[in-house]
Amino acid sequence: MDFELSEEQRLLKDSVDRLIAKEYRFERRLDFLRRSEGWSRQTWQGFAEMGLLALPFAEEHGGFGSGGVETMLVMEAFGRGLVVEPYLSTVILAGGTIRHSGASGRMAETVERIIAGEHLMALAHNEKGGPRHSLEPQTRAKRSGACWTLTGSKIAVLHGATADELVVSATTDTGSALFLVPAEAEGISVSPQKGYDGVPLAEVTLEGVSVQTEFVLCEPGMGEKVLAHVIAEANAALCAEAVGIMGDVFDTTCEYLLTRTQFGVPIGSFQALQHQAADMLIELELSRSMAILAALSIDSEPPVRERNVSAAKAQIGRSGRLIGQRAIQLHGAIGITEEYKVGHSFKRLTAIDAMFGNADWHIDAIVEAGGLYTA
Amino acid sequence: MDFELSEEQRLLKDSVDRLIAKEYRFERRLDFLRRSEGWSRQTWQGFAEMGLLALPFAEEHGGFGSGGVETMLVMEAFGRGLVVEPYLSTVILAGGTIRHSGASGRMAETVERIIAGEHLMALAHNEKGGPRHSLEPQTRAKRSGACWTLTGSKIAVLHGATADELVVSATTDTGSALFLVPAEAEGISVSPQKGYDGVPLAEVTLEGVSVQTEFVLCEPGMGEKVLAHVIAEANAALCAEAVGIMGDVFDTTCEYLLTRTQFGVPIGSFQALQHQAADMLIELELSRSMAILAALSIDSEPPVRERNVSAAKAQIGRSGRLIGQRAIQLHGAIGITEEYKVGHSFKRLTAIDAMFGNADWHIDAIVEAGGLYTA
Amino acid sequence: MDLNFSVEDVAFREEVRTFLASSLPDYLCAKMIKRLHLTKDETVHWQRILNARGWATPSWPVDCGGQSWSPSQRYIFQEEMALAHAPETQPFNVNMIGPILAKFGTDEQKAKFLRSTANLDIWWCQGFSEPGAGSDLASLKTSAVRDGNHYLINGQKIWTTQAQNADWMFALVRTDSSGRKQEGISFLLIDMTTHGITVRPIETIDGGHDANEVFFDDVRVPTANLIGEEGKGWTYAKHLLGNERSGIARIGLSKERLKQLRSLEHELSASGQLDERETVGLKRKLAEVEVQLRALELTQLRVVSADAHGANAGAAASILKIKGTELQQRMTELVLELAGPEGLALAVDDHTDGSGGWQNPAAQFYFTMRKVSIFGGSNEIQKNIIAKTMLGL
Amino acid sequence: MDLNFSVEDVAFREEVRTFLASSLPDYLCAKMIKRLHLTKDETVHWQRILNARGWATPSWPVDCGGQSWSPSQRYIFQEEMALAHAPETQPFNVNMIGPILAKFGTDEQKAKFLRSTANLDIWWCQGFSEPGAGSDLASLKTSAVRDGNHYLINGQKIWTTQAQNADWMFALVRTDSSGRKQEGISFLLIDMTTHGITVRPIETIDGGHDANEVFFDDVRVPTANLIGEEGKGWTYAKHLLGNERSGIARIGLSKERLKQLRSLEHELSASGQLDERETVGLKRKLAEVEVQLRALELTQLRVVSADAHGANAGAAASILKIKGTELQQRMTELVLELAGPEGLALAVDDHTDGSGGWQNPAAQFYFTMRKVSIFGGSNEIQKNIIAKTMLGL
Repeated sequence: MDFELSEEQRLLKDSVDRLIAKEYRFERRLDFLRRSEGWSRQTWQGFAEMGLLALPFAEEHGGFGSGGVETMLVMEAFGRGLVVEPYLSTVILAGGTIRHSGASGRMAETVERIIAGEHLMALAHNEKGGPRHSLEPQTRAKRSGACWTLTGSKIAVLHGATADELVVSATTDTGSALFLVPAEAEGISVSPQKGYDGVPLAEVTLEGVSVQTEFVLCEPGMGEKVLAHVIAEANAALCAEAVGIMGDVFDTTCEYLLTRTQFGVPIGSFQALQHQAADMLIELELSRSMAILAALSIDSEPPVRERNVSAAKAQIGRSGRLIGQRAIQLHGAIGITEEYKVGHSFKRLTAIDAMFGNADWHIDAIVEAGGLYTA
Repeated sequence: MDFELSEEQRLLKDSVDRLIAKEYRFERRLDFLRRSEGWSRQTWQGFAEMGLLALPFAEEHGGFGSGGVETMLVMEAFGRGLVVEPYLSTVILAGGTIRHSGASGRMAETVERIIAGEHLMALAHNEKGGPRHSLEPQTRAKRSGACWTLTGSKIAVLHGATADELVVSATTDTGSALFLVPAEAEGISVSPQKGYDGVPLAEVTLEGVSVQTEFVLCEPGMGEKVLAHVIAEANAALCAEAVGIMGDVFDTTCEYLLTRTQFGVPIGSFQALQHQAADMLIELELSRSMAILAALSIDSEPPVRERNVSAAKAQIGRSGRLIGQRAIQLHGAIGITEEYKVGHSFKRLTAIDAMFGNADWHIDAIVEAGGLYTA
Repeated sequence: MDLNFSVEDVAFREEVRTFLASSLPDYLCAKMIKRLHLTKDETVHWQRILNARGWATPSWPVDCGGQSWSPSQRYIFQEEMALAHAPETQPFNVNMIGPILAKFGTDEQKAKFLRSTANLDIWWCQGFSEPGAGSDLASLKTSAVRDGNHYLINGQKIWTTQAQNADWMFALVRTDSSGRKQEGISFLLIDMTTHGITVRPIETIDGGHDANEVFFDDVRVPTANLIGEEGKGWTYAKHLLGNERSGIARIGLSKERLKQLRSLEHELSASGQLDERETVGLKRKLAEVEVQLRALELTQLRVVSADAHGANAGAAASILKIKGTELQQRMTELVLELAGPEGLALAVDDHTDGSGGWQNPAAQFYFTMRKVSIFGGSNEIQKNIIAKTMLGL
Repeated sequence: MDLNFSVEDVAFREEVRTFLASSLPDYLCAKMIKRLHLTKDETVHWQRILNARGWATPSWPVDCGGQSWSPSQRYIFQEEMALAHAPETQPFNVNMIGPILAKFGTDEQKAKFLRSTANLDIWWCQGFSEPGAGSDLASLKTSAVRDGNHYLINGQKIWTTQAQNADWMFALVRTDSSGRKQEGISFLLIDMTTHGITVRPIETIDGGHDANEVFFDDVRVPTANLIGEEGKGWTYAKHLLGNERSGIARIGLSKERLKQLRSLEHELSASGQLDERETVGLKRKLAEVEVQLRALELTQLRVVSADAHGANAGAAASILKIKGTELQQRMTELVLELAGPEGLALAVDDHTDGSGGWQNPAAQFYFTMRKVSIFGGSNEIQKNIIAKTMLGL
């Protein structure tokens, strides 16, 4: 039982923390958001050069074969900086589907290009209308000869509009599968949207998109299993990101309490505000513990993995809301201005809760699983 | 739309408030609790003399034919004093079953004796094992000739051990009914218990208790309807009692905040405690509003009555817990001593939530009814 | 005690309802249902319709264009407005400067401003907050120095809502910095076209541009624009606080939003987007909100009734403000929860076009409503007020 | 990072488990499961069993009878004790005066007290709180006036847990009232059989008689019973606070109670006392508690791990205390909710007999647990400490 980082992990943490502190100051991020793509390809190259894009991929494909803790360290730093680049979509989500489908020859090349920062991907799995966060897509895939034909529509595809290639979930006659679809494929239309948290999204429509069998990433019947694993990893990553955000928000709030004066004293001298800040710290520490649990659980067997990740996501959803709302309230009007970072952090925390199941959804998942402590 | 009391109501309120302030000081109550019956027959006679026992009964039976507001005023005063006498059991619950069953000749006499303070009653309807707060008793009543035979057992019978007569709910072949059973009837056994709130309780076992048909208070098939109405009245009364308790607790806590000094100042000068007290006042006022709603709703048609009473009981359950817990916390150690009133108030608020459905149970009742605001 | 409204009140409600049904333009109603921002012209259009009926400024004194409504009539009017999705009247004109002019203005000021204020011929903004003076409003620094029959104004206001649309500002300025900080404050009317005024918009996290900074650089304001006496501005400003208790909890609005939540719940559970368990969970949350809203509504009505009987409600305004804003915020949380991942995307142009689903403005609405517990005296300040009322400390 | 315990730790856990399985008397285990109070004799009996194994005082220095356990071993020991329903050791002896004697006691004091304290041959109580000095402990007034080689004690202590059973009291007394209030406090050991001491029981709302008032009327205490230096008592007392971080959140106890809640949930839903909707509601509440407990458990383990690496955990003790007590209290709320109307009645003699159902002690347990957020530095005081740590104000 040990919560200390290894030497390599500490080095990774230090360098990514430094990178974010130096290259991702809030003013620069505001500038990124104003660009047409909404993020910075230069920063992305920086991530590639530092090796961040290679972390979770197998060494045989040019990656580092890192685990949940390394991803956690990166995502926490990204949270502090409110990074909007497509790390989650390309490396964790789409990259995860490749990793867990067992990357074969063709895929190895794709992974190499991801690692080099030359290939952007997105996972198209959310759909409208069905049960929330269902892993059984309404999008259909029909086989005819050496081809599959995909028809359906996807929403909330993170970084969908700048992706070179999409991973699309679809239901076949023998269960769900995952398909690789180039962004310029015939029959695909991608309409970009702006996420309220600054992260670009897209709606994707597939009208009889033809996919060669060699682009079947994950065979029919295996889609659900792979997707569940990838989403667990994404949730663990989001938990870490949320902890980074909460930590930053907490620090900023403490600083504000010490510098903002009203009635002739720093507002941090008001006990009611002190106690609100103390509540924030409690939530932050509990969340940090759960983000660690999630990071350490993503390679466990599904029941344990799902339960622990759900518990972490539930904790972080609740804590994120409390910390975000309290931070705004303690800041007063300045907290809700677009020029000030805390409001952006609040928005991202809100989005993190909304993605891949919010707190209540995960509480129900734990109920379904028969409880958290059930051995 | 008017929340003012009528002249008569104001007079009633003043006199019962005065009676409680004068005759029901906390030290006297502690003395009552130590007696074998756990309450004071002398006080009961005082209630009779003031006409409080006559309030809800029809004028033709010697009552005042008063409504929910009058009961509210009495119960709020009783709440302030933490009155342990059998008003709820005799006048509201058992008395209510008589009123709503349509009191005939024999009953008129019983009502007269209740009003005179000479006859104590209790409602035996709670049972073990079945669904919570079910109105379909497991206790069975079988008819043979001019007699009914009752078999079953009842729990949490308020003031059951000192009652001269019990109202017992039982299921017949044609639906549930209510029976009048003298406390000394053959086959009945009553085992007294102490409630944690100071209110005496009893478990009642009926083994083939024989009841003449003239003692059928409420015909088979009508029991549920009458019981539902009586329980709504009891819940409205408990809401009013809770408001009286919360008001008293709030006043006591404010006084304590002003008089208790620590670190050289009254603890009420600490902002964090001030804000906790402000939260208490908010809950108190919301609860008061809902107790009024309940009092004004008990003669409405069942769907409106049930919804409004459930809403009130839910509000009061939540507020009572918050106010009780906060009051203890703000008092510190003194709050949990048996010599100090606040702890007793806390216990009674806890018991009120537990009786006739707690806050969550009533929220579910509102859900079942399709919502509160549904016209 | 009687929860039913009087026959007169019921008739009044019917009158209001009839008027709104016939006079509220459909396009405004539609925009309100979609929670879209109204343009200045739209707000003006509606207020003039109300004003033509004499109902734009009912709380003003009758001789200034108000109505002699009872507290319960005022309550009914506000509730029916909200339930009909009618836009609110311009608050700075109607709830703030109007009553101030009526009570403290000179005859000249009344003649000059009252009618045009009611008719929204002039649009007012409020210049109270400053960068260093938020909750501690009295520490404001914008200075007004007497120079003949003018004041010379220098300084800065912040969070000035709708300053970009305003023709006039009513402002608190410092005319004396020698004594107690409350005592050197004066209440001034400032023509926004005066030379030396710069308005800079502040973008807020909901994507709106309602807030502004206003800079004063040697701005000359005639002394005739002073309200009441110099140095008494704090008293006049305080008069506004707790002035309007009958609408502070915004019950009508919350009821209308609750209706929307109920219909979303039906829609989502009927279409299978929420499974049975989620539906039960949601229904419970709605029931919790309903109970609290009903409790708040009745508390509001008790205050209305007490006002009608001439009683003073003490900490009531603060209680209504705190609980009212908490419920408003809670309901935006629930809408956002319902939106799920579909709510992640912003509408393309949310403030003018309503082509997206209800999900897209959900987040913005949630963000917007964070301010209700901050502005108008933060909920922490309200708790201080309650504590002071009950503990006297 | 690794959530798994080391091979050594796993072996240690097995050793503890085996010991407890064979050494914990069945009747004690049964009483603990039913949440019955232990008699003094029972507590003594169990502590002597532990002490014989060397495990009554593991956190003491090794040369004073302690164990050189790692933080994770201490954690494991506490957890296994709780999961096995073993009674806790007498806290005033083991966690309070023992470590004080070991660190600040003279050789004579150590020789006189340490062994008998560990073996519970003498029973200690703590005399800190006074009627006017609760959260503001340093304002205590009980005076100790030097008279030759004795102190003359006059004054009153309150909330003295288990004073009725105590042979000795360790007390804070005022030896000087001239300077800063913290500086005139001394730490004194008082024989409870000394002439002039009166113990008066305080009944608490859970029906218990654990708390007492203790009055001192010209009580003569040898100066040899002074711990450390006169006037330095405050420093020694503060040493106790935050001393024992590895058990403060009481994770093991809460886990064990959660298990009980789970089995009650199964029982009540299987028997139809909770309908399906209630069962789902209850399961959600339990899952919420589980998530929080897991988060707290991991936070506790992080502190243990940091201790093992020699780090300082700052506000950690306060965080663990606040959240730990909140969860303990929450679980008693849930048990009481489950008890329903059956929980209204007290057991006939709840502290000695376990013949009633689980419902009857539910309320008393709920009432008892209100004190955990008050005693040992109230949760408000803990938040002050956190704020001080992070804001430095």
